[in-house]
Amino acid sequence: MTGEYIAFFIFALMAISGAVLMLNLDRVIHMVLSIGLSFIGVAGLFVLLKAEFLAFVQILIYAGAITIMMALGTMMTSQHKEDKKLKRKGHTIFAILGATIIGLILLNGIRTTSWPNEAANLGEDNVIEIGMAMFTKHVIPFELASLLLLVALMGAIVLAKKESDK
Amino acid sequence: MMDSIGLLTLITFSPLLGVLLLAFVPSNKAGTIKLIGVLVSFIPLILSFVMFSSFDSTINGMQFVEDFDWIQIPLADNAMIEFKYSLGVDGLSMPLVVLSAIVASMSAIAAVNMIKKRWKEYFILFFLMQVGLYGVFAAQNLFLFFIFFEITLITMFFLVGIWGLDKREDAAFTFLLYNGLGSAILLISFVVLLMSAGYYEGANGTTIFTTDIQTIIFNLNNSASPYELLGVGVSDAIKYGVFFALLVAFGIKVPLFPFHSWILKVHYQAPPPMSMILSGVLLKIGAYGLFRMNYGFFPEITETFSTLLIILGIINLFYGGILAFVQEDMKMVVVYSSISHVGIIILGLGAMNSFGFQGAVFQIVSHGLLASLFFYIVGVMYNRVHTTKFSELGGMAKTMPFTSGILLTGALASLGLPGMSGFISEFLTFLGLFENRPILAAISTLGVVLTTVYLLRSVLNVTYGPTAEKLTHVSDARSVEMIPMVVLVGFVILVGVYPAILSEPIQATLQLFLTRIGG
Amino acid sequence: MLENAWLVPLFPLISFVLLVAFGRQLKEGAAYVGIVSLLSSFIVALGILFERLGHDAENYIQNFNWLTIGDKTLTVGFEITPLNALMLFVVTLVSLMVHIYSKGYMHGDERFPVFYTYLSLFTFSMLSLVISPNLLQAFIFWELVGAASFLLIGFYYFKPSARSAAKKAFIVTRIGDLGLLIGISLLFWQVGTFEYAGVFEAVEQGLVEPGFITLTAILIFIGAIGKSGQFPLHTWLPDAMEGPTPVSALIHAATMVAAGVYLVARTFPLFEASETAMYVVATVGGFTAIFAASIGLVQNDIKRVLAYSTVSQLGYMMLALGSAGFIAGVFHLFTHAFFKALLFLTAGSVIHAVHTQNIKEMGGLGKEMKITRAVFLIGALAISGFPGLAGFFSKDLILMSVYESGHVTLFWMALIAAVMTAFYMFRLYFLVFSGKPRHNANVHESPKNMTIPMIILSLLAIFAGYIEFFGFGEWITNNGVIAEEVEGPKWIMYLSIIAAFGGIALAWLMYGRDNKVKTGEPRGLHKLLFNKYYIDELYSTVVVRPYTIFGYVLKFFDKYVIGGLVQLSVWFSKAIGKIGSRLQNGQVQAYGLITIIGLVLLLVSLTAGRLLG
Amino acid sequence: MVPLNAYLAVGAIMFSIGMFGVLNKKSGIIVLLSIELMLNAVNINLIAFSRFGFYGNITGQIFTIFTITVAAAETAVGLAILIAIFRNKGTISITDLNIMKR
Repeated sequence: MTGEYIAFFIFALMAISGAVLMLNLDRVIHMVLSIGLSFIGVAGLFVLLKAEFLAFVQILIYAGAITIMMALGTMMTSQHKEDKKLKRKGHTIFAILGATIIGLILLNGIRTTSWPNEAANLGEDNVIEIGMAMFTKHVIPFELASLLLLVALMGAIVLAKKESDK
Repeated sequence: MMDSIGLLTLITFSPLLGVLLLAFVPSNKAGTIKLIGVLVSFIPLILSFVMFSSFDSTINGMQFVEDFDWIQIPLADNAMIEFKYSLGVDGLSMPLVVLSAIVASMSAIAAVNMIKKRWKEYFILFFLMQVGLYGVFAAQNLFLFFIFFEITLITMFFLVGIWGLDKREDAAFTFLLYNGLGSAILLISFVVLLMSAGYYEGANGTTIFTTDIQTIIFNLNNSASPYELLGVGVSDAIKYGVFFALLVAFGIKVPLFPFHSWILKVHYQAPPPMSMILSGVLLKIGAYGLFRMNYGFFPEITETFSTLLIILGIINLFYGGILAFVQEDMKMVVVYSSISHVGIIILGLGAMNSFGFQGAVFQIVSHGLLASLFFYIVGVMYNRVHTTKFSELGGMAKTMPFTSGILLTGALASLGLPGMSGFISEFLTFLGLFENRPILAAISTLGVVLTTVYLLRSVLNVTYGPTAEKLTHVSDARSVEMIPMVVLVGFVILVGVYPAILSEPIQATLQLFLTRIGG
Repeated sequence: MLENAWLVPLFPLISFVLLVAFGRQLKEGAAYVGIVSLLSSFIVALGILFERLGHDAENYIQNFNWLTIGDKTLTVGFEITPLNALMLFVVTLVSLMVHIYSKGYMHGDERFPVFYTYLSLFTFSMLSLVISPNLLQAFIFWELVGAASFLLIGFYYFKPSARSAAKKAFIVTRIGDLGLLIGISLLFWQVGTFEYAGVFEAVEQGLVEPGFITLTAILIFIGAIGKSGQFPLHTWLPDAMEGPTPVSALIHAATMVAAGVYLVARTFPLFEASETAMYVVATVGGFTAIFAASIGLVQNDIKRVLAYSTVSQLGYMMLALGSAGFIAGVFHLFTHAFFKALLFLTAGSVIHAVHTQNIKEMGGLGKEMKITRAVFLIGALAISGFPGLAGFFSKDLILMSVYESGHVTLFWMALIAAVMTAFYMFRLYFLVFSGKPRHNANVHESPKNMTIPMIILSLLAIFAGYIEFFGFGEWITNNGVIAEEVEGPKWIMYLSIIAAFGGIALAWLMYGRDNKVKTGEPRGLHKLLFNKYYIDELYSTVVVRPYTIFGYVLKFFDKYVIGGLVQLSVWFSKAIGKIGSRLQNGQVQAYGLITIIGLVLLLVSLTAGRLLG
Repeated sequence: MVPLNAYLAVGAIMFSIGMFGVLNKKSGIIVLLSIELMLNAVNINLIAFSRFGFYGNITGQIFTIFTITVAAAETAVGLAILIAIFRNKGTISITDLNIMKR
């Protein structure tokens, strides 16, 4: 089982390092690219968790669509470099402290809880399982989600549209 | 348990009918709005008279009880918190509901002439405040009490802050600051009471936490309860702590020295109809709370500290009386006289016998009527000459004989002239005090002289003497303006001549309070 | 008839209510409402008096429950004893006379109906006070007569002097009332009732400690001091002359001020049980008698002279009561009511004619005002103790009682006071009616509705004294008061006659003979007397000014100390608020950060035990 | 088999980093990205529990799909808002957006 560990280690490293890079890079476009790395790492983790379908979705939507969109957004708002002039020392320290402590609390919670060790059997082909569940049990949320997407689409268009007629 | 909606719910929520009606009236139709404002205010008045007439004065407990499940919060397997919608009145709260209804309806009439803008908002807030007023006295559950208490506070904040005089915002915030502090202390006390004494055993052995007043009284006054829930029993420390917390919370409302400075600003700046409500009823919530909670929950502690109460009462009586003497403004005199007069309520409560208690309730009612009468008359004056300073007033009896006559009558009633309500309350209070504490009583009777001195000085300054320039061309009160004066004076005289009308319904309840103190 | 005694105060009450409601419409017709109601009362009172005069007549008492507090019941009711019946008669009669007289005197006043309203209120209260069977009810109407008196003193509301006089009267009597209130409250808790009968019974059976009796008796006497204008609370009564003159006649001469004496007489068994209390009453009365008389010697205001005379005469009554002379005190109360009311009415008649109250601006009025002069002379002779007139008998009786009780000093004081009385009355008479006119008013006799009451009263001032020979003493004491008929040595009578004549002669020597009016500032003793021993000034410096200063100090305290504390707390909350508002910088991320920190703190505090443990 | 702990730990770390980004980054775009990061961390948890949880079943994955949907919608709208703001104010720096104060 060492192979799985190695794979996990690599993907986890990708995910976390992508995230860390995003925080520390200078140019906005680099940040966007680094988070793409993080998304791919997460997708790898999904594969390890036997959620292949979601891994594809992750790559398609996050690593593909969202990253590209962000990149485009960066260009449209001509954000090349992050503004470093403004120093907010206290704010940053507190943010670091807050985030760290939350992380530590979560980690501590994870460490001290005794989790079940068995893997659930989710079927050989979990696309079928997902499809079955999605269109029987969760059909209403599914429809609502499509509605949400439509609304978001329209909203985004309205918001981003140039107000030429005024 | 009653299943239908009872009289008290009707009284409490009938003002909402006014809100509903007003919602359909355009805000520029002042006449219609005022008409609705006055007429709807009379519904609770009529209903409260119905309640008064069907009140059974032989019962010492609650009447017109309504008890519905409302909010239940399950805690763990075996416990839950329960807030019930329970209303009821006994001999103590019934007169206060009636008093509130009288003062509120008179205040509505007063508002017709004294409120000059945004009538729709005014009356909507006014109706909401009435809900709070009636609810506070009828609530039999601390949680419900607190909600109604807060309703009066918030609506009053806006009513003072929008329709007051020049410095209204300042006054409104002062009001909110003090009373907010009081409410916070009150809330903490209530929570402590809930956690330490508010529980009973429900069906299936579940422990039910409740803020029901009767349950808390039962638990607090029955020795060593088997429960030590959440590690908090009813220790003496808690009892004393809550006692003093409640004393401070209600002391701010009453107001006791040194928490009195808010009413100086607020009463001065509030629109006259609201001053009527404030001094007539809202301050009485403090006295009512002291009686209902401090005496109800902690009879023994109260008895221990009765001397303290008497001294507080004397301080209020004298402090207000002396300060009223040196004021140069009629309105301030009335405000300080309020401080002075609530001292008598506290004295009556401190007397610890039925004369004292009766005196306290009489004083609550009497001062409620008289204080609102005074503020109303001062408002009528202010409406005409736009000042209340002595230096610019005088000789009002010439141009406004009716108003002056009523003012003089009110002053005489207030300084305890027999035949009017002030005498009964002062006499009973002092008589009660004389039973056990003759020396303190003798000291406190000096307050009567102080009252006489400042009231005569101020009232005669306004009404007698050469007619002031500003008053030479004013007209006397119109018939609409006369109604509140006549009605309030009428009740003052009624209570003064036939005090049994008030003493009989409250007798049994006060006896119950006394029995608790006696052991 | 006795069971209908409640009708007596009822008529004035009805009149009061009617006049409150319709006074404005009735205008001067209001007088008829008042007069008719008073006439009805008078007739009933007369009936009661005659019925009570019968030898087998019993005291009548009836009570109704008024208020039940705990296990105690307070009652109201009425009682008819000889004393009550007599007082009912006096009050209704004098009040009726004053009602009739006022119709002329007050004619043309724009507040004519209001005057009658107040008069009715006063009469109602006074009559109810008289028939009260218990101390509580007495106290209630005691206060009400005070209020009515206050209203009537301040009747000319536009005069600042009337305003302050009214205020003073109310406040000073209130101080006395305080004593009464404390007294009856203490008594109530000691004997458990307000009823006179119950109190006397308890006292008689020795249920009350002697010291306690003295205390309560003196406290009740303080009430009487306030009402009857005894020293040191006498200052209000002369000032009360600011009221219309008929009011002075009714309230501040004949009836209300006598209420103090009446109260002491009514609670006489209580006083009798304590030697100290009796001594206090006698001393205060005796001192007041001579003290007020001495001030009266030099005053220039006709009404004020009469006022000080009233104070002095009331002191006489107190002296009599304090010397165990119950009969003498009540007798003098009875006679004094007539001649003092008479004197005031004549004074009113004079003032009505010359429109001034200063006797130095009068003189020679006897020519035009024959009736007034005649009745004034009768009144003056009666009060001076001229043999054969009413005052002679009662004053004689008082002197005898005082002598019998053994207070020698008081006896001589009373005698000197008698000389003074005669002197100042005739000083008035000579300065007002004889000599040359020192005024330029067009004087004419008062109308009939003013002179007729004066004539009636003058007849009573002549003949009222003779009831002494018809078993008055025996009758008035049959309510259980133990006070024996006084039989003093004959020389006292001669002495009092000499005193009266001495005073009159002295007045004639100084004022009647050459009828000159001294001008210039008073000096020495005269100045002291003229300024009323500076009592008002003393009170002003000792009581009023310190109180005002204290008030301002307290105002300062309230504004700066209490207000300062409030400001401090406001500043404190503002400071906290500023810190808070610095966090509200509009930065979304700052808000988010605060939220997170809050969450962290919450989590840590909630899980601290688990994390550490 | 990699234990559940490990996945959860990765999720927790990513979540914390994302949170820090939200709180501290000045560019609106990066803040949006950080939010995505946090959502991803949550997704990891959901899927991990779907496999190893007390009652492991497919619902976790379904939930993730919905999360992704919402995230996508959010990104779209968020970007649109940022563009609108940029057009009006010429900047998308979060620190300049303090109209809440006024």
